[in-house]
Amino acid sequence: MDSFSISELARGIDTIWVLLCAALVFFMEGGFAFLEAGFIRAKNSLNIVMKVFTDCSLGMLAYWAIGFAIMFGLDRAGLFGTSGFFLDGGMDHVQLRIPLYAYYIFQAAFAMAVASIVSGAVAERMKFTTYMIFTVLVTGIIYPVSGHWVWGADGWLAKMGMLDFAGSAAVHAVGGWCSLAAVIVLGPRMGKYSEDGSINVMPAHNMHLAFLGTFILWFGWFGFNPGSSLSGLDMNIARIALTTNLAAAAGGTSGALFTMIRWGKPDPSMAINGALAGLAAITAGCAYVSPVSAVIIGLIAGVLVVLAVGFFDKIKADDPVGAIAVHGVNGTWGALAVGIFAEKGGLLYGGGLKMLGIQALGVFSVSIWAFATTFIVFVILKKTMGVRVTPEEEAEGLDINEHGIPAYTELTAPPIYGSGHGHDSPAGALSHIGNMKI
Amino acid sequence: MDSFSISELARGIDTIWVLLCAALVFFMEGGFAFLEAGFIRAKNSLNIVMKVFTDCSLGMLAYWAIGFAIMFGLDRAGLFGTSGFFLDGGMDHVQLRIPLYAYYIFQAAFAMAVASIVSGAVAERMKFTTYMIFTVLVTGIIYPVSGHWVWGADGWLAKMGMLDFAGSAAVHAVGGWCSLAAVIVLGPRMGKYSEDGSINVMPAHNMHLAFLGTFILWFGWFGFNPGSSLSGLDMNIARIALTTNLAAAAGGTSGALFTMIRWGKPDPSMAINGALAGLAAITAGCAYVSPVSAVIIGLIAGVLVVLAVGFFDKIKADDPVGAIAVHGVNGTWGALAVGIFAEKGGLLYGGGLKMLGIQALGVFSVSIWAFATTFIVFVILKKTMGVRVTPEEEAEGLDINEHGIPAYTELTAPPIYGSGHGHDSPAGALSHIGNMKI
Amino acid sequence: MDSFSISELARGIDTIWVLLCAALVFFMEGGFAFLEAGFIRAKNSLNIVMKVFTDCSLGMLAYWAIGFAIMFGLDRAGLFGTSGFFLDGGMDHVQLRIPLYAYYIFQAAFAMAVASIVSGAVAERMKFTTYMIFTVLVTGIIYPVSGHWVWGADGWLAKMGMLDFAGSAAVHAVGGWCSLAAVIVLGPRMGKYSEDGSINVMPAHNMHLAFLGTFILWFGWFGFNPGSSLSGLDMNIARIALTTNLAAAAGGTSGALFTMIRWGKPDPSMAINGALAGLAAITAGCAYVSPVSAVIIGLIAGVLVVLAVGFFDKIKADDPVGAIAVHGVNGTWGALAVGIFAEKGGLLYGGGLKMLGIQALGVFSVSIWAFATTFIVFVILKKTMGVRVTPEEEAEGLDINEHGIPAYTELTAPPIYGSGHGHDSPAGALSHIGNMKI
Amino acid sequence: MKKIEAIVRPHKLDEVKEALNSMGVYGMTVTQVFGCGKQRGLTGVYRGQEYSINLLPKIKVEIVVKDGLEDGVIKAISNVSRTGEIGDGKIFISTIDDAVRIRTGERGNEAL
Amino acid sequence: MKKIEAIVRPHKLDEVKEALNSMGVYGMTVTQVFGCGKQRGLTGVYRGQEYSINLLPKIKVEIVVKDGLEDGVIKAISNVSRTGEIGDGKIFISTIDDAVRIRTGERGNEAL
Amino acid sequence: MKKIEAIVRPHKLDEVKEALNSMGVYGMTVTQVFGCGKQRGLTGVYRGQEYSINLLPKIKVEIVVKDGLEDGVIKAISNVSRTGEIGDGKIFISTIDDAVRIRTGERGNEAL
Ligand SMILES: Nc1ncnc2c1ncn2[C@@H]1O[C@H](COP(=O)(O)OP(=O)(O)O)[C@@H](O)[C@H]1O
Ligand SMILES: Nc1ncnc2c1ncn2[C@@H]1O[C@H](COP(=O)(O)OP(=O)(O)O)[C@@H](O)[C@H]1O
Ligand SMILES: Nc1ncnc2c1ncn2[C@@H]1O[C@H](COP(=O)(O)OP(=O)(O)O)[C@@H](O)[C@H]1O
Repeated sequence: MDSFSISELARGIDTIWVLLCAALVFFMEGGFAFLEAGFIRAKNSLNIVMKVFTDCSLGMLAYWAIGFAIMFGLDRAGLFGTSGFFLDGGMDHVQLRIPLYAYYIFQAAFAMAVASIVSGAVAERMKFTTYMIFTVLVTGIIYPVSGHWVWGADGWLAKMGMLDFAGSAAVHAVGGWCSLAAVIVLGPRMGKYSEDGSINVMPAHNMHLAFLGTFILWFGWFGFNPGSSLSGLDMNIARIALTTNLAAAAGGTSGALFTMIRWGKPDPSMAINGALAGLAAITAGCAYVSPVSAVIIGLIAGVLVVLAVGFFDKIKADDPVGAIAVHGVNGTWGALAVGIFAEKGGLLYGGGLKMLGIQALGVFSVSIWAFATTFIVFVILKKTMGVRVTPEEEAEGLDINEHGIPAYTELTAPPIYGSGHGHDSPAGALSHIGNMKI
Repeated sequence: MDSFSISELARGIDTIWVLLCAALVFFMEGGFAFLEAGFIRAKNSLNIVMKVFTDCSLGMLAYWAIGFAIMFGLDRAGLFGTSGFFLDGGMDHVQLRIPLYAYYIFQAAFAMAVASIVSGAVAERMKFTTYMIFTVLVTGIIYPVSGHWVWGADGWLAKMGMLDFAGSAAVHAVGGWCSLAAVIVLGPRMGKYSEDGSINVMPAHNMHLAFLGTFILWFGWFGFNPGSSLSGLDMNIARIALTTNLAAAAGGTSGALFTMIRWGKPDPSMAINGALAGLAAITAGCAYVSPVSAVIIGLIAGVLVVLAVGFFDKIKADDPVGAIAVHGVNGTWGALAVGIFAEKGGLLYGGGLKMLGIQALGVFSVSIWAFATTFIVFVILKKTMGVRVTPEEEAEGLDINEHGIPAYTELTAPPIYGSGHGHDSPAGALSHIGNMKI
Repeated sequence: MDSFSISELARGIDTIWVLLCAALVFFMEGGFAFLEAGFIRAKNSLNIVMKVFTDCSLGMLAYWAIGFAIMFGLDRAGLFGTSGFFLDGGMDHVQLRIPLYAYYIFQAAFAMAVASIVSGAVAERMKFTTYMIFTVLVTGIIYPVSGHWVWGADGWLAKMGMLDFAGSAAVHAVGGWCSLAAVIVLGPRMGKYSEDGSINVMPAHNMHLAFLGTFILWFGWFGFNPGSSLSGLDMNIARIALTTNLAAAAGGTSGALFTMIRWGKPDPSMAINGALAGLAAITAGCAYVSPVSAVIIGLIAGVLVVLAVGFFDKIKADDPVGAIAVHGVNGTWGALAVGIFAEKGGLLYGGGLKMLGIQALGVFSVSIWAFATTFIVFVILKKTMGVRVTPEEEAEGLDINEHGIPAYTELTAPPIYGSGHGHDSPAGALSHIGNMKI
Repeated sequence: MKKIEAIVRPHKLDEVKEALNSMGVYGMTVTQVFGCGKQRGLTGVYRGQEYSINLLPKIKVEIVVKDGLEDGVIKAISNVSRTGEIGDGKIFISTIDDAVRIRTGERGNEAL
Repeated sequence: MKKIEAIVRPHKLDEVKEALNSMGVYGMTVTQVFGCGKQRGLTGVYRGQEYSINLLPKIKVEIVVKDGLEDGVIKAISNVSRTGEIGDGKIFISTIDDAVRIRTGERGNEAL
Repeated sequence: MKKIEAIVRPHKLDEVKEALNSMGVYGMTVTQVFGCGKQRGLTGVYRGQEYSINLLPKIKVEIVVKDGLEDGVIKAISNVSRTGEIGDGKIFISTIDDAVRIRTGERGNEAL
């Protein structure tokens, strides 16, 4: 048998750790796909899975060709990387114990995640071909540039000391605020808001799919956060795994309880969003905060997400899956929370406002970048190839029109839900349910 | 690059092993959710997923706040732990190579599993709010106390030498016998048993969901049993993985074949239960028995589970998913099987009856504890907040009543199954199927 | 705490790596099950999941009893192994750093995969009991024999220097060409081909199930290929993970784009098949080719699979899930691609035709073996117990006839698709869709 | 011949079927429908928005019988379907001109 | 009494319902159906094979009203369901002999 | 006008449709229903308990034609749907008072 040096063993430990975590983060794409598909109407649900699948396929190629280089290549003015296109050399400045290829695979899964966050927000109306272009741009350029600021060698935010361990800002806030810009340019789904201003409910067509996506995402976060250590020898990974899970549990709990207190019943879709909000929020601070702080961050995230869903609905930013509320709002909250709860330098630990200020500047900067570039890209795409399917296609469903086949060909899908004008139902109607027999 | 000591490397290996196994065991919650949802009727299937989700969120918090301390804290009289609440110190007596936080995450997934076993048995009729209370109690107190006996530092069964490697007794028997108590207090689902004593079939509404749950559970068991070594340097993990898989395969095979011989067709729901029964049964002995013994244990489990499902139906303990048969009966069988098949000390290896006696005492004790405490808790909950939804809510479905939305809003669910009074179908009816054209 | 030697640490690293990869490869069985179930009609979809489940249970036992011994046991004339039945000794000649049991578990998952590939091709018409016999034969004998040639100690192809890292030939081509033989003996599904020679469409009943299977398979491939290193200390695992993912991404991309160019819409079922084709094709060369080569191999695979699906439909080899096109054609392509792209010895790297010749001989030999033995076995089974359900059972569905219960008991499944005689639809019909309102 | 179309609560289907069988009526066709009438539906909250499920699931049972049998059938269905709460359903009776048993080609009352 | 059976596009259901409610008609029964007529279906391509979806999803709304009300109902449904494109649907009118309200046993017009 | 309601085996739908098309009848409405009649259902075993699937899936095809065409339609449907085994189905014929084509407002035979 061969004999190994200590550093070879260390390298092996770190490499298998990162590769297995990369597998978990990759699997999150399935999570996004089914979460989003479950939350929307059946007639568009195949289209969204195809979009997420495009993130995995075309998006992975774009990140390989250019995104990774822009994010981690040799720095230009703290703003973007310039070397390492097609993984073809130019990465010697990256000092890693693990092979570069392993680093790429792990990072690629993050880039896809950003695209997949947006896919949910634009569901049920965005053209597939335009989405392909956008996926290339977001994984190839938009995410990598701001990612460089935070995580790149000599990125300007990195140099200022911004802490964003696994990407509440770099991944989630970016994905969430890209989503908001996209949704504004696209406009709401037909029939979502009535002329009288009332909001119509378009219920999740299959909550089991949505929960499947949620369990996969939570499972994948075991790779997302702990894997970002890039080392299995960093014993902080145990804390990271712990804070990640506690924040998720706390967010799921507060999301369920808050809806129960407010509307009488725990809303499963909000319990889901709450747990994911907790996860998005803890992603920056998982390596720096205590378990108790993680629980607090998660509890707040679970309430924030419910309020934010309501807020974005009110301003008619139609986001069928809550991507803006989960990733935008809670990615931002998570980045700020580091400035409050970090055991080294956080406000509550006597660090004053300095770190909080840097965190705020950081998350603000990447969010503006994400929002602005996506807005411009969407406006250009709208003027050129168009971003939205025709009203006829939207009425019939994107699946049959864009892919020639619906998601379910044998299971029928009748419209049992009325348009649900919330306003004309007497407030007390809920109390009658107990008496009804169907 | 840093340089590491041998013990740091060993620690790293063990930690990534335990964290990745914890991820697998966590993912089993998705397995429970979909197995159970698939096995029951559509109208209650979202409610059960929400209950499992509550195990993951609220249950994880309860185990963090109190459960872990009661289970692994400083011992009081061999009966329960007393230190380490909120993971805040008090665990110095636990001698581990891995960080305490990693140990917690791994153990927390076991606590959730116990609660999720019960959620299946009480499906389709238990009130959600009451279930929340129960989840806190089972993850916070009931499971940790008996868990302390078996696995705690100085637990009384641990000191007697009881062997329960990954918890056939501590997890599965406890979950299964909690379920029986819960089911007895709750009573059967409306319409399950006719007044004339006949048993009505309520078929699984979605077998694909049930199989999805099964594949996830089996996958997760790669973490459940091998991960319980708590060390990737313990080469016994290879044997553990092997015996675990062989027992599952054997249980799945005998469950399918036994139903095929007995009723003419291999019943997929029993093949599922058979594999899970094999897994529950090998969980105690996976580290101690030979591959051939694992196959025998699994083959027996696959038959036992079929008989047990019939038995509990006969005594009108209505368990829609077979939780009592899988976890209660086969967790018990697995704990006893160690006394028979253990290579060191088992009856068949010349160890006489001593070990078998200890195993029997152990599994008997934890089962009584689980049954009795759950029974008392359920009776108190019944007298106070109520354990069961109203008959109207049960008829309409728990999903719409307890969460305001059904699992499927577009896919229709007509009642194509008659009430299926087994007794008025001529025995020979099966033979006509071949001639029928639909 | 214990102290460890360097070699114990190395052993630990390799063992946890292989066990966790084995878990991933095992989980691929769920992937096969749902991919196949989603691609076929609802009425037969439970039957196919049961068949895959049988691969996991009965198939795993058969590989344990005889398959592993025939594959890796002491060599007889380069043709098959002769020792190690029931994992009971006789494997001392296998020089591994990991425990033998870990090696078995990893390999067993490959054997099941071969059976599960075939299960898809024979879907919707093959008798369950006959399938049980076939599973035992394929996991116990057919796959192990040709596997021995390629991977066994002193297998004749191994000795010639054939390179098939993780089994494009040994697993995928074997599974694919077994499928072709099986399909030829079985004949097409009733109604698939009209008397006038036209091909009728039988659309996937649930594309979400199919995508779920796909995400699980892709996820599992993180274990399939990198895990085949059998060592976490082999730093080539990073390249293997990279080439594997790039080929999958490229195959998914070209499958989608090619159908979009050819028929106007990206076909999700072909995007799926494209990604899987890329994976099957890179499996031989993942350890030997550059990232750019992996992308090229994948891009070709994604086109090849679309052409191959059309070809096999034309010759009336009815394969409902595209198993022959994905695994047979692209497994073969992948084995040949090593001879072209391998950095050491490949045609493009100045190696001339020698390696390509060996690769061709290798994949040709195992394919002939797979095809011929399966053909003979199927003919014998047809003459004895029968391979096909009765026409009545086929019309009603295999689920209700072979298992007594359908996959969905509450979700209705009406036949909204006409028989789809492609020929009588005017070619321009597609252009009308934009005007239609449903 | 008369066609009786009864719209009843889904969970009453079994009882309706048994009541008909016990009076010797076996032929029937069942459809899943959604209905509203006096029963106005229920209100849920999803993601903070109230919505109304105003079409409730019902079962339609169609039975064609020879003239004169309709009153017995109506009574049998009514008896088992009545709960006294709004939403119990309706029965509509209409005239059928002819019937055909496909298997044999029989027509009229012979075909029922 | 008259039965009005309207076969309309699925996404028109809400408007039909509201139009009926606003003229005081609340009782109706809705069924998911598939239809073809002048509208011949659409063609897709799946795995390289063309196929036609020749039965398109439609919604059938059945309303029983007392004699004389049918024309108002027909007009209301027609108005909101018309797009002018092929596939707008059909309305069929037939005679109902009697109706029963299961809850109370009322018959005839009282039962509607 | 006459309404022909044919209840047939699900896998006969395509043939029924083609038979009607080939005689120039294109308009029809299809519903998934469950039926029982002479054909009493089948028995399965699930988790050790026998149960009967006594409502079997059927397809209901409704065609409204002008008076006089009904016999041709009945014959066409009967021919392709007959297997000779119990469960082949039934056809019911009734009278329709009027029809409306929503798109144009045409009524009566013009609307078909
Ligand atoms: N006029 C009608 N036309 C067609 N269907 C009706 C009509 N009135 C009621 N229905 C059907 O009968 C069901 C029960 O009616 P409902 O008014 O709730 O019952 P009840 O009269 O007992 O209060 C409705 O859900 C609907 O399907
Ligand atoms: N003769 C008929 N019998 C029964 N249903 C019909 C008939 N003609 C049309 N339909 C139903 O009406 C729907 C709309 O018919 P179609 O001919 O497409 O509309 P239009 O007449 O406005 O062009 C069809 O999908 C079908 O369900
Ligand atoms: N009297 C009836 N009223 C309504 N539907 C009926 C009646 N008799 C039969 N049917 C329908 O016709 C289908 C076929 O009837 P069945 O008696 O099985 O056929 P057959 O008369 O050829 O033996 C049934 O499943 C049911 O849907």
